[in-house]
Amino acid sequence: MMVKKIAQTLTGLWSLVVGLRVTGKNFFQPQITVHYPREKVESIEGYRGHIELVPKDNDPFTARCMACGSCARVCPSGCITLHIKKVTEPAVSAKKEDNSQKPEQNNQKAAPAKKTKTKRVLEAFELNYNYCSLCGLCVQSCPAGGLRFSDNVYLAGFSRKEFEFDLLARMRAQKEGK
Amino acid sequence: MLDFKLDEIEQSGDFYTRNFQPTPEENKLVLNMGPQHPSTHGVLRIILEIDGEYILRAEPVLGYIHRMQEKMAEVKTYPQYLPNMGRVDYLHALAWNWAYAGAVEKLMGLEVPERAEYIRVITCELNRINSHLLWWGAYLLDLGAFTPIMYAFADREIVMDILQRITGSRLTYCYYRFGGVSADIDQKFINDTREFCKYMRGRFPIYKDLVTDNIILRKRVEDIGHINLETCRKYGATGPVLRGSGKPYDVRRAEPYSVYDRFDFEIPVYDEKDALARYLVRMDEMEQSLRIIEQALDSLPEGDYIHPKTPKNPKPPKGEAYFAVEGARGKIGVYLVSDGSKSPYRLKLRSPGFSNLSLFAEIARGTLLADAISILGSLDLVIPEIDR
Amino acid sequence: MKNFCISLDKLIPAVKELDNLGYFLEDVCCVHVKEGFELVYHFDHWDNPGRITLRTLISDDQQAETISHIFPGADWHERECYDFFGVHFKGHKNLIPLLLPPDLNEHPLLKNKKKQKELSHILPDCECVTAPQDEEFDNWLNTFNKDK
Amino acid sequence: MINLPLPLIQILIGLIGILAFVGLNGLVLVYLERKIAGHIQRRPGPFEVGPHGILQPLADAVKLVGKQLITPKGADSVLYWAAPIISFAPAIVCFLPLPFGPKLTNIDINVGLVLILAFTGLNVLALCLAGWSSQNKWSLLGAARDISQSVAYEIPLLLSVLPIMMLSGSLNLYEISTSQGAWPWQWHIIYQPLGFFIFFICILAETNRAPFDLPEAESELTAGFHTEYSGMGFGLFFLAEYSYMIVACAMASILFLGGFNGPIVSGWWWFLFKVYALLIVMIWLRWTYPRVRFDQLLNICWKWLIPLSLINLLVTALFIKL
Repeated sequence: MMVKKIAQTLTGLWSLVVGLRVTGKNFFQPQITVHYPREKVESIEGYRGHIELVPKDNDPFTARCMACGSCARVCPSGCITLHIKKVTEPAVSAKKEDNSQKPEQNNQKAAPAKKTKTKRVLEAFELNYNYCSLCGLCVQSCPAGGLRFSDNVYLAGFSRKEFEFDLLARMRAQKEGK
Repeated sequence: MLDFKLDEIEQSGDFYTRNFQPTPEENKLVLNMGPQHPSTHGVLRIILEIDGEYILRAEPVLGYIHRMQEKMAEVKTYPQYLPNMGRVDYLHALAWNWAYAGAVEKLMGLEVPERAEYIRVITCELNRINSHLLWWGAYLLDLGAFTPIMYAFADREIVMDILQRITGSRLTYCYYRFGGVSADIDQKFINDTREFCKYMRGRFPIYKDLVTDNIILRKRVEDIGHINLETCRKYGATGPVLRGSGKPYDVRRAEPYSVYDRFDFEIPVYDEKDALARYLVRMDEMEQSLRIIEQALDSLPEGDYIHPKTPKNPKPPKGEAYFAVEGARGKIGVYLVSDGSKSPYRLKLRSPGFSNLSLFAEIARGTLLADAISILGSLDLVIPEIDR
Repeated sequence: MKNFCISLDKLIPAVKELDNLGYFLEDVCCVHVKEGFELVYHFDHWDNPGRITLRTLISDDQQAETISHIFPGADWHERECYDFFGVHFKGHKNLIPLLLPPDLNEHPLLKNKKKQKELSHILPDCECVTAPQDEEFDNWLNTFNKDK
Repeated sequence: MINLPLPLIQILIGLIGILAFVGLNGLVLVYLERKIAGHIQRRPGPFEVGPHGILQPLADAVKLVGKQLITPKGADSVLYWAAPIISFAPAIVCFLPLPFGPKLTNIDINVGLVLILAFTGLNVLALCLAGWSSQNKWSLLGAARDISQSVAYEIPLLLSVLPIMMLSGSLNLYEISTSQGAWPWQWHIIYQPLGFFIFFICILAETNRAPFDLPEAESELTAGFHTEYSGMGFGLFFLAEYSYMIVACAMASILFLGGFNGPIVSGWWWFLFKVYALLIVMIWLRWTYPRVRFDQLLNICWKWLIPLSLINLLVTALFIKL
């Protein structure tokens, strides 16, 4: 009984030495921390930042987005607002800018039924990133494949205003910058 | 029935303190542990009545981060509610993802492609390892050891990197969709995961040397917080708490969902019923998860990662469905009632932590303050999951 | 998976029977419908899994029976129901707000008249809830005992 | 010019020197503690202020001094603010009789050992006052823990020091130092390994270091007796804790490790080296082990350390007589 107790105590004390050995070994091992401003994480592959618009293949200044609004509808937090201009253009003839921006006119679609069709043109794509939970439902719901995640890891700002983007303007600015 | 008046609340103290029914003993101290206390893991509050350092009565007070998740479900469409699930239990987000997606799929009769099921199993188990690792670190922090949590974080980081590549998030995942997952996995993911499995196996001996075998830790968790099976049953405790009490009940085996019936894994069980048993169950579970992951990677089938005909705006037929999965903390259940519209009529989230915590009051009686913290930690609480 | 629709009087005996059989309580859930509140109790068993669902219907002004003296785990679930729906549980020892602030006089999960649906709208085979069939549970119990 | 007696001037100069020493050592120890903790946990520790974060303790000190001093509602303000001073002041006195080097002793009194043991005992009073006057239940629990812990561990501490007194035949710390030779096999630790072991555990408990940091157990009692203290109130407790650590390690090195005696050239450098080696071990222990429970702590003391140190004392006495 007594011997057993002493043996237990000794193994217990030995376990303390083993613990010290583990921490001691780790003391001399290289650090894991990445010293952020001086060095950066090597691979950010797969990082998904806020969404951005995908330009058309043939025209980098136009978005693939066809302004259907399904992303705005599916968004759980209501981060997305689409500003859409409705343009009426003749169905057959060449492109001719019709300046009729008033929606009332477009609504009377019964009258010029077959000759013109109403086209929805994206004016601005507002994203309020403050409320975004990055679920990716908008990207998935887009029928035109017009949305993707950006890889903007180092996004930071001083006010909420800085996280309200117009993605269309951002896309164009990026293209011009390149 | 209710014997309080609202205007009394303003008068003195706090509603719950005044509602606390102390024991008739004398020379006692009523102590508020929390809502800001380092060992209550977030914002749990426990009203303690102590005699010296012995606890006479304990009463948890919940609701400090209650977010009314169930109401949110009723005002959102089915897919819109998906990201919420990652926020219910941020440590095992994918299990909650799965429980909700599974309930909707069950109601709609939607079939999930086999590849998607395998991906779900792999990612969910990776997430379980992550959850247990954090629990391990945080529990030792409760017991006064500072270093293990840093080692756990270093290992967690690897899993998070792996999961980030395919899910896009590091913590509050929203990866599962009705009928599959949101993105396919690639060869790099498979290689990384295999490498991680190998690496993690090499880490367990270090954990064992540093912590599990340590005499001080053993003395802190051995014979502490006995929960017998009857208590578990009466309170509906599940998960490692139940398995630490000697019952091999695991939803993955009891009501097999997805493809879990195809894998060969053990359910760790310990009969000691104390905090050490619960600790060891979780440590063993991590190894079993590695086994499942490796098997799933070996037999990963080709095919779709999401059902091609998943409706974008699902309207499940009227009816109800209950889908249970095994989370890191126990049985996660989602009870869904649909009236055929595009948002749920009623959604009930059965969180394992809620039931596990409710037995704390009973087992904490008569223990030391330090033991109560050890017990609380061994229950593995995630407060957002309990408060929902 | 077993579904039993029972009357409120039958609830306590039924829960007691399930307790004797070694079932554990998964949760207590409340659904607000036009007819009142549908209380759903989910039970499961460790050794022979298979969920038992007990349902009972109470009208808006009726009080439910507590089962917290049989399953202490139901204590918090019932308090949650009281929080969200304002359902009173007769005999509950500590029916105070659990998750919501104590000075909140609202029950957030109550549905307004417009949103309330009849039971037939949410459950395909709901007839039994409105007309409870207690015998069914007894029959099941008998066969269960016989099998053992 | 006022005619001051020489010893008083000596003590005054010594006190100023000690204050500077304590302040400097506090900074070094804070830095050391955080760096060692960092490296054990495989992170760099403080890194941004100064090269390799060397100025971090200074920045912390400036921050502590600049903070507002808050007296909690309902606290006994006199006792509340007296407590940190009562905690810190005796720590300074403890440095006076320490022989840093062969010719570096402030006051060479022949009861130096007793003086140190007596003054370190005062710390209990300070922590008790701090816990009681804070009007905080957690602080009170911390104070209650500290009293029983300190009182219990004083006994084996004294019992493990007694054999050294027998071996060297003196209470004078300088004489105890010189009674040991320069080489490790001439030190008292060779004759008293068990005594050293017990002494080391006791000073861990007396200075409230992990794994015996129960009075300030962060995860149990939030911060124990100093929960409510802000600014330099906390700062003084902090400094006192580190000063006591240095005193305790200095005692250990004088009593068991030969003090300033060392191979090749004896001097204060050997003394500092030994003190810091012991301090690093204390820090290493803190970042490795979980905390013991309160009853276990007392069990270790009453059931193991006191009997063992008594046996040790008896055996030593027997050997000396033979």
